Amino acid sequence: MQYSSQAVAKPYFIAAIGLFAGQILFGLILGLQYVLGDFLFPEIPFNVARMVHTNLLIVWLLFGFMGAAYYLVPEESERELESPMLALAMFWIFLVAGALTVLGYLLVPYAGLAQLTGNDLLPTMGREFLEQPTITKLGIVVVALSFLYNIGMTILKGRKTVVTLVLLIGLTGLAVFFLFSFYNPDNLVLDKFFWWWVVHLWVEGVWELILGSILAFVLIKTTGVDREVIEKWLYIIIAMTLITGIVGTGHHYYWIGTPEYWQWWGSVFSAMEPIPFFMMTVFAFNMVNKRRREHPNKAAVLWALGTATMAFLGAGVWGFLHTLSPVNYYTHGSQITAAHGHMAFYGAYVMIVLTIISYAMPMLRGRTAANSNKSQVLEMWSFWLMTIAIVFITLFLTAAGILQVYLQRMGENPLPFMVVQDKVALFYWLREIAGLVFLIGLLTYIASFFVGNDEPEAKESA
Amino acid sequence: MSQAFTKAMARNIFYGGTVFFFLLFLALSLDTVSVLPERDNRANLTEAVVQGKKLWENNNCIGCHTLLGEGAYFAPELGNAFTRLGGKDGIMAFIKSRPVDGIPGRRSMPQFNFTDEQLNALAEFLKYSSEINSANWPPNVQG
Amino acid sequence: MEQIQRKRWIRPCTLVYLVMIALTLITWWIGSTAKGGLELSLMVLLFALVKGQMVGDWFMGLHFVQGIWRWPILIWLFVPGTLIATAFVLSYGG
Amino acid sequence: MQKNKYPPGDLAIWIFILAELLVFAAFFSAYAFTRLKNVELFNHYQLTLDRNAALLNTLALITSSYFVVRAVADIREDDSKGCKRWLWAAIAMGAFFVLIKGGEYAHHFGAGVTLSSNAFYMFYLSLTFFHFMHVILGMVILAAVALKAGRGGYSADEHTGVETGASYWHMVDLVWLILFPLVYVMR
Repeated sequence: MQYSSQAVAKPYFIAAIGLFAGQILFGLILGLQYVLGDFLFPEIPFNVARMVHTNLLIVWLLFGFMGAAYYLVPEESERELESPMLALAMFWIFLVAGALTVLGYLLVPYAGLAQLTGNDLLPTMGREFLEQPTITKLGIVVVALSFLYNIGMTILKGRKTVVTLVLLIGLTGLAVFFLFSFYNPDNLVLDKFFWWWVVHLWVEGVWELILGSILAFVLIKTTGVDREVIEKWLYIIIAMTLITGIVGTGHHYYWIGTPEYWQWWGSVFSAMEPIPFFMMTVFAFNMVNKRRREHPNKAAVLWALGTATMAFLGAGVWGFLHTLSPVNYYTHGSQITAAHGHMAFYGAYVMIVLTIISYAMPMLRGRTAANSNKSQVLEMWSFWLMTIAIVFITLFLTAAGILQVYLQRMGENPLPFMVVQDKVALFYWLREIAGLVFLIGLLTYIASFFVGNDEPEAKESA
Repeated sequence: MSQAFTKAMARNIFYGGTVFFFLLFLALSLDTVSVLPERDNRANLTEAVVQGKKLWENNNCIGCHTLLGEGAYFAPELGNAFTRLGGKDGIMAFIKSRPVDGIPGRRSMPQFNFTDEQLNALAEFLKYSSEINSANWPPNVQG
Repeated sequence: MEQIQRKRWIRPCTLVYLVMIALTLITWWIGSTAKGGLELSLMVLLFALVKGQMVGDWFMGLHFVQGIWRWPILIWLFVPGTLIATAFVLSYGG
Repeated sequence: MQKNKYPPGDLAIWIFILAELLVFAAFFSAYAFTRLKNVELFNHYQLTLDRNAALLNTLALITSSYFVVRAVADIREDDSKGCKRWLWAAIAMGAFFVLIKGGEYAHHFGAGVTLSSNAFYMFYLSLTFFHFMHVILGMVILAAVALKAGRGGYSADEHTGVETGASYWHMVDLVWLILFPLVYVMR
C-alpha cells in the first residue's frame, strides 16, 4: 500500500463480504421456498426474501466497486485521495441506509414501507431490483455523487491513466443511468422500456467498464506486463462491449409492447455481446502467460483468470443461449433466465470484486504483497467451491428451465405453471444442494482471512 | 508494422463507437416512443388502471410473479392472467380467496386484505396489461 | 515501391474502378427493367460479390496481405452471399 | 513481391470493421430469409424504391472509394497535398450520397413509411439507415484525416492514419455494394 488514504477501502471490502454472506443466506431461503412452498410463510414471503437477496447483491457489489475505486485510484493517480473523511462518512451513511432498508423489507409489510416512506409523493418502488424506498434511492444518489466527487477530483488532479479514466466513465455512467429509476410512468410499457435503461445499461454497459478497469489494474500489478499493452486491450474490449451492448438492450424489447423491429436489432447486436467477453478471456490468459514476474499473491491471479472465464461463460455463452428472439419467445421469463442471471452475476461482478479484494486486502492488512501460503490455499479452495457450485446451480436451473419451457410453452397440451413447477422440483432440490456447497465455499473464503495470519508471507518465486 | 494496433486508435474506437451506437440507440428509442401509442393500450389507462398499477407496485407483486415475462419466476405470469383466470371476476375471486396462513407444504399467495375497490383496480390493471400488443407473447394461455 | 515508379498505361485501381462502374450500370439496368427472375437475381448477386472482392483486394489492399487477414473479407462475401443465394433459390420453389 | 502480415491501417480499426461487417452480414441474411416468407410483399414494396437514386449513390460511393485509394497512393509518395485533395473529393462524394439518400428518406417519410409499416420497410429502413450513419461517421473520419494531411501530419514513412481511415471508408463502400443489389434490384 503506497498511500495511506487507500486504507478507506478496507471497511468497504469488509462490508461487502458481510452483505455477500447475507445475500447467500437469503438465496438459500429462496431455494428452499421453491421446494417447500410454505417455508417461513407468512413471516418472510418469497417476494421479501428475493428482494433482500437481489438488493443485497447490488449493494454489496456497489460497496465492492467503491472499495476498489478507493484502493486503486490513489495508486494510479499517484496522490492521496481527495477526502478520506468524506469516503468514511459516506461508508457509514451508505451502510446504515442499506441496513435500514433491508430491515424495513423484513420487519414491515412492503405496502406499509411504501406508506411509511411516502412513496406516493414520488412513486418509484415495487419494480424489480428497484424496490428501494424513494428516500433510499435519493440516498444512493447522494452517496454516488459524493463518491464521484471524491474519486473524480483525485483522478483529475493526479496522474491520468486509462484504468482510472475508464473507471471514472463507468462510475459516472452508473450514476447517470440510475436516475432513470426515478421515472415511473403510469404507462406500463414506457415504465418497462426505461426501466431497462437502468438495469441493462448498468450490467451490460457501464458496469463492464468498471469490471474491465479493475481487471486491468490487477493484471498490471500481478503480471508486470507493460501498461501500454494492457491499456490498449482494455480500450478495445470495452469498445466492443458498448458497441454490442448498447443496441443489445433491444433483446429486452421483444415482448413488452415495444415495436417488433427490436426482435431483429436486439437479436443481431446481443448475439455479438459474447465477443468482448471472449476477448477478455483471451486477454487475461495472454497477459498471465506473458507475465514478467511471479507475483506471490497466486490467489488474486486465480480470481482474475476466473473472472475472465466465468464472465464469458455466464454472460457470454448463457446469455447467447436465449438471446435470439425466436428462442427467447419460449424461454423469456423462465428458469433459463434465472440460470443465466446467476452465472453472469457471479462470473462477471462477484468475481471481479473478490479479485480486487483478494489483491488489495493483504496490503490493507499490513502485508507487503500477499497472504501466507496457508491462507492462500484456503482462499483457492473457496474459489473452486464457489465457482463449481455456481456452475452446478446454473446447470440445474438450465435443466429446470428447459423442462419448464417444454412442458408449459410447447406442444399440444401445455401444463399450468404450478403443475410444471412440481414436475421440475427435483432440479430445485439439486440446486439447493449446490447452494449449500456455495455457502461452504463462502465460509471457507471468510475463514481464509483468519488462518495463517501468524505465518510468513508467501514469497515471489522467480 | 511492428505494432499491430495502437492504444490511440483503440481509444478512438472506444469513444467513437460508443457515441455512434448510443446515437443509433437513441434514434431507435425515439422511433419506439413515437409508435408506442399504437401498441401500448394507453387509450385504456383509466384511473382504476393507474390505481391498480400503484397497488401492484406497493405490494411488490413483481417479487413473485412475472408481468410480460419480467419479474420473479416463483409464481405464474400475469400478463395474460385476465385471459387465463376468466376475466376480472376470476382475478378478484382468486386474490380474495388466499388463506391467511398459506397452504401447508405449498406455495401460496399472501392474503392482502384488499377492499373491493382495490381488487377492482388490480383486475383493471391486469386487463389493461393483457391488452398490450406483446407480439403474441406468451406462447399460450399457461404463460 | 518499384511497381509504382514504373509507368503503366493505367493504374490497377483505376482499371478495377472502371470494371466496378460497368458492373453497377448493368445491375441498375437489370433493376430498371423490374423483371426479376432467379437467374437475373443470382447474376446481380454475383456481380456484387465480384465488386466486393475487388474492393477488398485492390481498394483495401488485402491482395498484398498474407496470413489470416487475407481471408475475412472473402469469407464475409462468401457466407452471406451463399445464404442470400440459398434464400432466393428457395423463394423460387427450390 | 513482399507480402504484409497485417492489412493497411491500425489493426484496431480492423477489429471494428469486422464487428460491423458481422452485423451487416446478419441483417443481409435476415433480409433474404424474411423475404422468403413474404415474397409478394417484398417484391411489391421494392418497386416503391428509387433505383435511379440508388444508382447515383452506388456510383458516388465507388468513386469516393476510388478517390481514397488515390489519396493513399499519394501519401505513399510523400505527396501530402495530393492526398488532402483526393480525400476532400472523397468526402464530397460522400456528401452527395447523404444528400441523395436524404431525399429518398424525405420521400418515404412523407408517404408515412416507418420501421413498423411492414417487414420490407423495416429491413429497408434498418439496413439503409444503419449504413447511412456509417457514411456520416466515415466522412467525419476522412475529414479528420484530411485536416491532418493538410497540416502535413503524414509522410511516406508514417501514414497509418490515412490507411486506417481509408480502410474504414472502403468498408462503408463494400457494405453498400451488397446492399444495393439486395434491397433495390434482386427480386
